[in-house]
Amino acid sequence: MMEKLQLKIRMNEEIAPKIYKIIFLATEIVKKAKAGQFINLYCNKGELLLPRPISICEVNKKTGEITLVYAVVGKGTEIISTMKSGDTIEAIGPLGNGFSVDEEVKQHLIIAGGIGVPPMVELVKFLKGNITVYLGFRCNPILVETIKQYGATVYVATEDGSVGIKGNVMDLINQHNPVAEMIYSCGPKPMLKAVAEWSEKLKIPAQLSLEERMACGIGACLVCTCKTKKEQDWENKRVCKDGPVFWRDEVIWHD
Amino acid sequence: MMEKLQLKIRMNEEIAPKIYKIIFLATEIVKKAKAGQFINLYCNKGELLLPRPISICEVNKKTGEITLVYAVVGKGTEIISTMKSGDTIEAIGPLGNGFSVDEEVKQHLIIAGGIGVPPMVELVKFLKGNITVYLGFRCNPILVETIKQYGATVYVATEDGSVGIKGNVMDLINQHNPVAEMIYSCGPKPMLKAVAEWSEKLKIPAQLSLEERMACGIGACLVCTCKTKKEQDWENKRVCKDGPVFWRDEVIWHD
Amino acid sequence: MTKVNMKVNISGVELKNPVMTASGTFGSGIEYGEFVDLNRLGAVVVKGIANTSWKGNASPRVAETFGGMLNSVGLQNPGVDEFIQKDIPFLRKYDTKIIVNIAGKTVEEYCEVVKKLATADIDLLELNISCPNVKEGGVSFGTDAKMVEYVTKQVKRVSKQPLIVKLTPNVTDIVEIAKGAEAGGADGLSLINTLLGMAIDIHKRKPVLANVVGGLSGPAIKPVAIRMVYQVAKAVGLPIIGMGGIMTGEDAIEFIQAGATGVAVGTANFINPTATMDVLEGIGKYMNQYGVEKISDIRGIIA
Amino acid sequence: MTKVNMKVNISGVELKNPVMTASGTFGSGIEYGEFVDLNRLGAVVVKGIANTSWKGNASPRVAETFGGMLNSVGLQNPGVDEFIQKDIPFLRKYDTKIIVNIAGKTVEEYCEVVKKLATADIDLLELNISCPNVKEGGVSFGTDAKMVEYVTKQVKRVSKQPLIVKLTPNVTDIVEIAKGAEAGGADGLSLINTLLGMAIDIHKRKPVLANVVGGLSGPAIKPVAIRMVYQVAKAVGLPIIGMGGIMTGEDAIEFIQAGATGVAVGTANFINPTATMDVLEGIGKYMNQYGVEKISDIRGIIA
Ligand SMILES: Cc1cc2nc3c(=O)[nH]c(=O)nc-3n(C[C@H](O)[C@H](O)[C@H](O)COP(=O)(O)OP(=O)(O)OC[C@H]3O[C@@H](n4cnc5c(N)ncnc54)[C@H](O)[C@@H]3O)c2cc1C
Ligand SMILES: Cc1cc2nc3c(=O)[nH]c(=O)nc-3n(C[C@H](O)[C@H](O)[C@H](O)COP(=O)(O)OP(=O)(O)OC[C@H]3O[C@@H](n4cnc5c(N)ncnc54)[C@H](O)[C@@H]3O)c2cc1C
Ligand SMILES: Cc1cc2nc3c(=O)[nH]c(=O)nc-3n(C[C@H](O)[C@H](O)[C@H](O)COP(=O)(O)O)c2cc1C
Ligand SMILES: Cc1cc2nc3c(=O)[nH]c(=O)nc-3n(C[C@H](O)[C@H](O)[C@H](O)COP(=O)(O)O)c2cc1C
Ligand code: FES
Ligand code: FES
Repeated sequence: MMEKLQLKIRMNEEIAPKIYKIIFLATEIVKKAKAGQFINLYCNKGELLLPRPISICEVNKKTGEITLVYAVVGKGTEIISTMKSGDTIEAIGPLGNGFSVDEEVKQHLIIAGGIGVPPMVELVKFLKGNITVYLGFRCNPILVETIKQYGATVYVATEDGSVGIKGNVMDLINQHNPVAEMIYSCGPKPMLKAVAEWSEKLKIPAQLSLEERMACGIGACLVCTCKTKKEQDWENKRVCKDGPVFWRDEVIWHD
Repeated sequence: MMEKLQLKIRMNEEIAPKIYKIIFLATEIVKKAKAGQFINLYCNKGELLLPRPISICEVNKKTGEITLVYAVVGKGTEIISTMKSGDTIEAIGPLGNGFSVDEEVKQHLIIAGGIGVPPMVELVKFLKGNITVYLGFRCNPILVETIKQYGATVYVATEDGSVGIKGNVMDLINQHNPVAEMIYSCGPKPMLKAVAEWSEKLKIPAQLSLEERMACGIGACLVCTCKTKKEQDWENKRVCKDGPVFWRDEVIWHD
Repeated sequence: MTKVNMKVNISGVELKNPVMTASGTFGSGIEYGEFVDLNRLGAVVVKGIANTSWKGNASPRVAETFGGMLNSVGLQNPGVDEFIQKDIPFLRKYDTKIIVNIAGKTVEEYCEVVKKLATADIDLLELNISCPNVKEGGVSFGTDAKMVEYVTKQVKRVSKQPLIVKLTPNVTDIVEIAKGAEAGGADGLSLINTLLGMAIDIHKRKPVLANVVGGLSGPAIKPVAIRMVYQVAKAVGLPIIGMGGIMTGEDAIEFIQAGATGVAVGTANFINPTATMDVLEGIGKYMNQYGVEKISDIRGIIA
Repeated sequence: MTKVNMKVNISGVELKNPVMTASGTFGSGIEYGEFVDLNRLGAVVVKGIANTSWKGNASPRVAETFGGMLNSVGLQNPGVDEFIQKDIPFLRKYDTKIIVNIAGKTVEEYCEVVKKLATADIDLLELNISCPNVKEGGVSFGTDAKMVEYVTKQVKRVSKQPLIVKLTPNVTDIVEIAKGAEAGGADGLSLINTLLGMAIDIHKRKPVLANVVGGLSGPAIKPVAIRMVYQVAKAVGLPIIGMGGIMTGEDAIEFIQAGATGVAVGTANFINPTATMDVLEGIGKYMNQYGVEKISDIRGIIA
């Protein structure tokens, strides 16, 4: 059984313009959480009904704490950003499937952009072997040091060229021509699509974490679908329950 | 011009079961406020749109503070009751007409019941001469000492007989057979109706403070009406703007 | 903030900006004049006016609901004569357009009000066809396209100012109703009026409203209003005044992108007495942010 | 809390309590089974099922609105065969009634589903007549009383379980529609389905929903739902399942006092995964507080 949890906030701080890091005590979630899964945060503001899905950035099995990193983009995240250490936030989770980690794979390539970077932190912790990470940002990079700290080699691209190369993750890829046995990616749709095309050409298996507007977050309402292949045909799968992580081969791109 | 004010709460305390006293700094309101007027408090909770009208209990011209006393009866007052000293509450006011005070009158009779008692505190301060006050409550009397302190003679009735006589304000009246040149009354409708009948029989002029569900609170929307006499006919007057205080002779009782 | 051009033209009348007040929520402007500078409004739409004074319904006339409210004022008004005498001179002191909302229980009553307003110093007429048609068993005029066409045509024949017809959303097909108004000669449309709703006090075991049912307004109904404005704008060529739950400039922009020429602020006034000004400023902010030079550049931009 | 009798009878089927799930918001129960004990529900109403699998609409399919949400799922479902094979055995493990919501684009499609369900182990059928009728240009079956009577009659002829007809609120006169269903032989009515609405992303200048319009649900629509349940309960003798914005036991009591026999919880599940249980407990609390012995003592108590 699962329940709606009341989580005590330990920290909620702006780590870059409009980007917040929130830490709360969530032993029930920490026990089960996997990289690539997400949790539903409730805004607790009358007129905003739906929960906000936010990826798990880091779990700390020892302290029972969980870290999320979120961008303030609208009313819900705005409200969450005003919550203070000591306040309680309602949540359910962990939700979704998460990344699958294959112990045999030794050469990992992570490609993430913007607010798609946070889930990669927890992932890096669980990968064994060589980990190369390409991160793209509009301007202010986040979590670069954290990811390096877990032993990955990190390259950064920014659109304004303020940090790393000027450009996006595809420019990094074209520059480095990386080799890899497995790709993990999360970020804006155009980036994921480019990663999918590139990895397909190179025949490297890729796991892509998708985003879609949600209601229930647990697979019951069918509002969060993504087109996927099915034999000769296609079907709509649920991003919240069958995803958010999909194999590149499954996904049919549309807009 | 008036504006929506952001008022700093100085105190918000439970003074009797489910009855709160709130004090805030409101120099703009204090300057203009009169006994019997009310202010509109906004709950600042998304789905609760309408302001809550609450009578002015006391104004302090020196400190610029205003005191209200309110009962927690629903969602809005519930939320207001959770606000703390230092928090800000939105409000407009003062609204409505208030009691008219005639300097010639020397024998005043105040009859109030339950949550109709608070506006009488500020009134007592402005009356000159003899002031007799009858207060009725279900069980826990409020503001009795405060009113006494301003020089009025106060009698209390409680339905459970725990304080004062067992009964209601009409029982007090029947017991005391008071004389008066002017009556001021506020409380539940059945009480106001009884006061109206009694005062009419004795031909004592009476000012009755009515309550009605409101939206704008300033006279624009016409949802808060009360039936009043008009020559051979009747008309609907606005409790918020033409009232809340009406002369007994104006009011047509209905339910 | 650079100055943006907010002028809009509604049925031949130029408004300095698209922001108006929704009928019945702003009295005749006097009360809210304490909070806002009426000169800054595109237009003041006054409360519904009938041929004679109406007493309206019994109290309580209001119920708060989740994100909205119900009202059952029942079109209380002092009658057109008193309105002409008292309210027009007050409003004319301000540099804003005057739109008079018209109530009636029969086609004849509507026409009588309009005739009396023919020589009055007002800019536009807004015909409220949500009123119950007493000759047809109390069913609202606005629920039948043929009836809408008929009443519009009759009123149009006696009206001197351009005629906007205000539609009720309590219909199966709003487009058909809008076309009825167009066929009747309407110069513009207002939508939406309130949705019919009800609330029960479960403790007292009776309806909250003395009138049992009432009109639902406020942000709760905005999605229905946007949908109807969008559908009607696609199907009918008339200028539209959009309303229903507008609280902010962003809400107003949503209506404009759906196809509205003007926007009216109703229930939001009760929640925030300067709502009209906030909406006006919010529109300006959006136009500045996106470099929108004139409102018509984004009007009905949704495919 | 003393134990209260919450049993209700819907069209001949006895439910242990009036609380059910609203179709489409609870899948077939598996997912929410992680949060609530399905044995405690009066009934599970499953998502709409068609004769073959439907893919539904493009994403995004959801938009949050003030106090509500829009959805445009478009009745994605695996088809009746897979439903019978997978979902019924799962649900039958629980001590709760199974109500199957039926979708179709033609009368024949509706009938095909119902025929296939004839031998299935389910308790009640709920016919969703808000679906677009492809033979009539895509207008919803539920907007014309004659069509409602016809489709109800046809489905009734082939149905083995009692038939509840679920009405759309997007109509001028809900009573007339309800009477159509009654004339067609419906054993009960569900109301309301979602209100047609729309939301625009003013920054992207396009509708939030890929499908442009969608169905509005949640507490925002409760006053419309209460009004319709009240009107229909007064005019028609059939048992009613009331829904639209139920979040708490008090909301459910409001529907029951308006005349509903059962109540369904939809959007509230998304806001609070144990909403059904909270509603159930809230009803019990009210009954205890006021000494209501059985639900029928307060059903339709509003004059
Ligand atoms: C599986 C998943 C994981 C995510 N992880 C993160 C993360 O780690 N950090 C982060 O900053 N953001 C993440 N997002 C995006 C995040 O959910 C949205 O930014 C957030 O919901 C916006 O809420 P709002 O109220 O501020 O915005 P509004 O625009 O006011 O929200 C309105 C509605 O749209 C939905 N919505 C708006 N933007 C998005 C979006 N991009 N994706 C999904 N729903 C959206 C909201 O949930 C809400 O229902 C994730 C989304 C998904 C689906
Ligand atoms: C002129 C005036 C002066 C008042 N002065 C006081 C006072 O000094 N102290 C005090 O405790 N109460 C006073 N009241 C009553 C007070 O306004 C209500 O108790 C309060 O609005 C209830 O809000 P709620 O959200 O807790 O209740 P809910 O029942 O949840 O409110 C729902 C809606 O109904 C309205 N409402 C509910 N009860 C009343 C009521 N009795 N009168 C008017 N509207 C109501 C609310 O404003 C709101 O719009 C006064 C009312 C008026 C009209
Ligand atoms: C208290 C009140 C009174 C109203 N009176 C009228 C009226 O007299 N004539 C009319 O056409 N509409 C009337 N309306 C409807 C509004 O003008 C508007 O169409 C509706 O409330 C939707 O807008 P909103 O959500 O911004 O309030 C009234 C609405 C309210 C809330
Ligand atoms: C995501 C979603 C999917 C729905 N799918 C169906 C459906 O398949 N069949 C149906 O009859 N109603 C469907 N509905 C309507 C609900 O059953 C219900 O009538 C409506 O949402 C009002 O109730 P609520 O406000 O409690 O959600 C759906 C509603 C939502 C929100
Ligand atoms: S959000 Fe409900 S199924 Fe994915
Ligand atoms: S509350 Fe609007 S006129 Fe009194």
